[in-house]
Amino acid sequence: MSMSPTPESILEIRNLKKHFPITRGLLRKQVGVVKAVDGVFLSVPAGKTVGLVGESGCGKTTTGHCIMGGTPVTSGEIIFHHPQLGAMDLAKANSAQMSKARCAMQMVFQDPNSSLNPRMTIFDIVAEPLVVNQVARGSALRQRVEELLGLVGLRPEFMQRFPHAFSGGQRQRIVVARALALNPRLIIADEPVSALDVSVQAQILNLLQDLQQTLGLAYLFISHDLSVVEHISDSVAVMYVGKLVEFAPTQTIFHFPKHPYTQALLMSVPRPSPTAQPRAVLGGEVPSSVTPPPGCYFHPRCPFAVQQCAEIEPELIEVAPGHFVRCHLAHELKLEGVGSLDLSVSK
Amino acid sequence: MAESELLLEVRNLKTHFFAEEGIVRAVDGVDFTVARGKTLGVLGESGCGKSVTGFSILRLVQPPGRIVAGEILYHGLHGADNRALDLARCSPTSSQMQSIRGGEIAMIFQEARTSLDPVYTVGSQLIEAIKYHQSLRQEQAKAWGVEMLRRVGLPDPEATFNKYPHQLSGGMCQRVMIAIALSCQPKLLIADEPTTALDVTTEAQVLRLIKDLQEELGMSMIFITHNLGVVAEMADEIVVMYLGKVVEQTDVKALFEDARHPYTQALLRSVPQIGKKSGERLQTVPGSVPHPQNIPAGCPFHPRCPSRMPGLCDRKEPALLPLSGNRLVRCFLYDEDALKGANVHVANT
Amino acid sequence: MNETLTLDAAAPIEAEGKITVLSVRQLMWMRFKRNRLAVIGAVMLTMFYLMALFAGFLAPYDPRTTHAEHPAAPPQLPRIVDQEGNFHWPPFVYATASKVDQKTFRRSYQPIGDTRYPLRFFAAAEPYRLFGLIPTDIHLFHVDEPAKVFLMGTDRNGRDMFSRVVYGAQVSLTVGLLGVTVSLIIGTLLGIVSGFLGGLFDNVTQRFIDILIVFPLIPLWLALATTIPPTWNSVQRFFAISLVLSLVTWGALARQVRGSVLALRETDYVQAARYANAGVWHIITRHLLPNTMSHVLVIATLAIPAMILGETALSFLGLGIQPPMTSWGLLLNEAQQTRVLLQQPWLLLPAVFVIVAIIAFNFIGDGIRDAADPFSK
Amino acid sequence: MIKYIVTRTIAMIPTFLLLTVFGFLLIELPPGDYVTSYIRAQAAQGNTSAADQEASMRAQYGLDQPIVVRYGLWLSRFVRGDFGDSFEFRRPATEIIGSRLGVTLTISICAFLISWGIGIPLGIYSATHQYSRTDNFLTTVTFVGLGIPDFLLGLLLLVTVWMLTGEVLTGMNSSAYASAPWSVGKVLDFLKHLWIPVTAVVITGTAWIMRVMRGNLLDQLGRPYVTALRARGLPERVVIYKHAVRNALHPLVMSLGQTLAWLISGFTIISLVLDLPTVQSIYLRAMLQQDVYLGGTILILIGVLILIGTLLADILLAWLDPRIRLY
Repeated sequence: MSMSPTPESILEIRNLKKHFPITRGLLRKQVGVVKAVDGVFLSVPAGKTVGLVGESGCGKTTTGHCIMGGTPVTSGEIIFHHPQLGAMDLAKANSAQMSKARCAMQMVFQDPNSSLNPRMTIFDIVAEPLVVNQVARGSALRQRVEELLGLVGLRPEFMQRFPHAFSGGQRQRIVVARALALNPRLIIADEPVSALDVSVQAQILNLLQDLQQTLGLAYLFISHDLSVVEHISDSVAVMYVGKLVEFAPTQTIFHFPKHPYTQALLMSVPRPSPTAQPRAVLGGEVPSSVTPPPGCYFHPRCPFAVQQCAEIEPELIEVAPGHFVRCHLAHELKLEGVGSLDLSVSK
Repeated sequence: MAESELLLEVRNLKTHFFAEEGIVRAVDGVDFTVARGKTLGVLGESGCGKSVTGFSILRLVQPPGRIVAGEILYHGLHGADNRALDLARCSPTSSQMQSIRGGEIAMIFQEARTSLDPVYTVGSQLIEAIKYHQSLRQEQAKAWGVEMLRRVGLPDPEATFNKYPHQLSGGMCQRVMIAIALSCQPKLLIADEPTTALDVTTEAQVLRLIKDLQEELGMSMIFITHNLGVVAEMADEIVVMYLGKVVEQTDVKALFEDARHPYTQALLRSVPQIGKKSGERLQTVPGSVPHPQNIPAGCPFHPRCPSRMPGLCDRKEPALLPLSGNRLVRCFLYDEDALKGANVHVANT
Repeated sequence: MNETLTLDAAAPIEAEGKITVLSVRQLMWMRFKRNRLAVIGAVMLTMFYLMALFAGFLAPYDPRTTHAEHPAAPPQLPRIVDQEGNFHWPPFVYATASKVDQKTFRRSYQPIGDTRYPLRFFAAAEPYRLFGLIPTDIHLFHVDEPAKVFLMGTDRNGRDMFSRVVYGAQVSLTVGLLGVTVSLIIGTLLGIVSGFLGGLFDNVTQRFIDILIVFPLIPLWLALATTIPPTWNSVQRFFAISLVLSLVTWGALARQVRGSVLALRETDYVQAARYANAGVWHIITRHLLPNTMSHVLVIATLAIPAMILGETALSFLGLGIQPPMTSWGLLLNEAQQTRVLLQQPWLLLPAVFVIVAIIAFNFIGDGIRDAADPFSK
Repeated sequence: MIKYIVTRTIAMIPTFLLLTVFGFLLIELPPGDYVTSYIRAQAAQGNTSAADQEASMRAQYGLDQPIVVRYGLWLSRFVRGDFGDSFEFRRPATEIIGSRLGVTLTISICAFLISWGIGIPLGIYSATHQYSRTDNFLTTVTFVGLGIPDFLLGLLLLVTVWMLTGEVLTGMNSSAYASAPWSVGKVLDFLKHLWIPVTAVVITGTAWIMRVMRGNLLDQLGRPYVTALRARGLPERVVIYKHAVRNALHPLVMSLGQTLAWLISGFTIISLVLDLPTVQSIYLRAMLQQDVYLGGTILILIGVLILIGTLLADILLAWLDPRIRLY
């Protein structure tokens, strides 16, 4: 398959694979391989948000780390359109190129408690990217940090305090401020609101949206929470056991899904409405990425599976412009989206 | 609600932790009732005391924490005089309390795998619980155990019986926990965020299972969660907790359609709903949940409250007021006496 | 940004607590102070180290001076009440002389005359160098000849045990510190390198540490101590012994450091620093070292008593510190022969100092361990 | 399980070789060798003619070969079970060690059993009654117990007994029984001597085990599964003894590996102080005299016991803890 390269896309991932060997014993004999990421295709347009969803262990976080160069890629392409340097393939980039790429893209982590060094002040934390990349020093550095803290809605007086003095939501703001320090064009946000209280979650989501508008940021928004992803994303990618199974604009994927797994995910989401239909239950367990089933990885749990599904692995096909599905029956199946559900919640 | 319909009544429960740094009022005046065969949802954010409430009912709170006031009246025992038993006055180590735990009231936890002893098979842990509450012989207990594993939908129950917790997935561990909890057919199940650590598809499986078993066994349930979607699915009646206090109690439909407490209203508005993409900004609750040692004076929610009334909310603490339709709200907005007495103008309702 | 403004309005409510503005170190100190045993340990140790520092001032005699007339004299505490029951200040001693029982050959000491010899405080006596630098002859207390003040008795050569214990503290209390410092350097270096590099280097280092950790300390110390050339002088020997002590104990430290480096390497903040293009040096000095230091401190504090014990044991066997230097272990060496000990049990008094020092270090180590992780509770 | 044991055993071989190199180096590292110290000793006695034998003695003991050759020779004999003769006693090292093993093991096994027998129950009590008066008392006692070196304790006991009874209980037998055949009287006399080293070792050992057990159990009691067990209505004694204590014992099982070696290497200095006929005191002497084969054999014996001990502990742990069995 080919994903039409859109000129304005800032990140394109083609058939990304990341396999971890499993070794045993003293001689480090390889006894197996974890296919953490095994065929991911993505395209993140500049200034837009792409949601990446899937259940735990499906490889969505590993995909994020592959993009940031945190772990060497097994195969595939990660094309990053650097604002100054043009297109570069991060899967093959050397460390110098990677350093340059990292100035234009940053990552926000899930747990704001563990992503801030408890022994550094807020100033040191936010200033760190500026210092190591020798962007600013002295009063310019101070000014920039104050500016960044203001951008995320924190008072500069807190600069000399330590992370433990802040609440979860405030810490996540600090994390965002650090990520913005080098003026990136792309932010990889790995479950940025999952560890936060419900009442604080909305603050951070709004902050991210405001920053996108004022700074023109693009987000790869990794999450397991479909409601949040629907709210914030322009398009959504769904992963299952290391593979991308569906990729489409948000409205399309939520209302007209083409992959049975996507449908099952949508139906599983709990709805804050006592009158909503009981949710559909998908049977079975997620297979291990060491010993996935043959054929389509989803076929043992799929209510529509046919003989072919157990034997041949489906390819990613484009069923409509910008709508990619990895399913043999993508053209035949009539699946239901979230619109079909009774959602009589009075606002 | 008729007296005979009641299974559990909690009145003015206070559980405090006497830490070196000071007293943490984790639960500070909680009232609710659980009806037979019904589910009470306890909704709240981290640090609101919802889990401690669950632990208090089973008298599992460990020092430096202890119950300092209140009653936990259990109506499930068929005593001669048909009187309720006040669990708050039982000794946590008494044999009476031990027979209540597991036998009358069971509990399941958030982290299913760490809630199982890693060095015994799930089967032996299952049998152990059965044998302590029912006088069954080893083979009978084992047969019953395998039957329970089958009922919670575990594939190949005989094989699972001899497995260790680390050999099972998180979802399967939670099923085992449910099997253990329900093996002695308790009248009340306390579920403390049982699906928070699970993926959505597994969560849906487990919630469905709990609901089916509840119907089958006719038991009551206290379902503790922070997830609005889950509580909407599971609960009949809901109490909303904020900083150790119940701020609102009502039936589930009324809560989602017409929440009264400003905190509940804000909470409902702040979560995005699936299938409702609007492109608009979310409404937020300003600030964050204060540390339990720094609880603000007056109404604990007033610093974050959009309808706060200076001079009233930051001075006095509102009481839990009964409103029409069996609902209770802890807010001055509905307390006409207080409004009159303080002579403040309500601008923001 | 509407809600950020309201957030700021609400923020001070939670930011007012005292705890919120303190650094990790201050939080640790707060928790440490609450542990009564740890504070007692710290006070005792401070006193011990002050004693070592001001040894010359505290000791009434030079530790090498032999009082030929007073061999194997029992401890003699200054008195404030004389034989007639009268109270006197300052405290005084009587001059004593020894008598040997012709049948048992036991030596006993009796006062000669009833002349009182008062303690003279801040008195000039034998010259010494304070801190090894400043020549002076002022001692905390002294008595005029022919009286002697032997707080802890004398050894069979008539040397004042108290003075020897005070001087011995200099060696016994520093040998552990020196050993731990060397251990720390080896352990931290190897721990960080092997935790950071991983691979074959890590594998081999870990196997080696495996053996080192489980190998019993005393036989290994003995084996290593015998490798010190007998021709070395006492100062060289002092450093050699410290090295021997540290060579056996660096393994546990390296293991600990490696463990925390491995854990920290995976933390989000180290990952974030790496994604901000931070180099290895920056990550080690800003992230890994500061966050491992409290654990290292605990291990180090708990390793010192083992080293003091090691020095005591080696010197006790004659394999450690050599005269003219003196240490608590070496002092105990004289108590080794049971027959001698049975007649001069006060030769065991240095053991009290060893034990108190070890317990004090253990108290402190325990206190630091409890305080090391201020966010654990 | 068998596969696990076999692979673990094979994995021990390189460690064993490393150990022999280590042991050999330790023996070889001291300046001079046995001949040097022999000649020095002879010269001290006024016998100067020994110096003439220097070269021939070196040849006799193979000390004139290069170090690698000596290591090779030594190792090849070693694996065949020939551990060499003691220079000093002119008898096989194994024989000397063997003759002292009985007393050594009697003391160490007694001490081991008593300290574990007391330490574990006290540790459990301390943990289940955290911050009670007894716990605080026991904790303080533990600190003191850990602070007192066992050889000083032995000395103290010796002096105390002497002051009270006038008896000097050094060695393992009074002189009257020293060379007498075994009889009831001799056994009683042996027991009278035995308790001093055993008590001295037990106090430190008990303190250590109590401390570890208390810490482990407290850690386990805070785990969620303990709460879950209590929530099931199990009696507190089942929760503690059947579940928490069993989990808490695991780290102690690991330390059993060291215990095996400790049986012949612990209380080295106490052996010397109390003049006990143990392996430890002969080891000490061999190290001082540079009696290479004797000292080296004991050192490597300790190492081998450590390896076997760790292996046994691992197997025991795998048997106790199902999570380890997988590998």
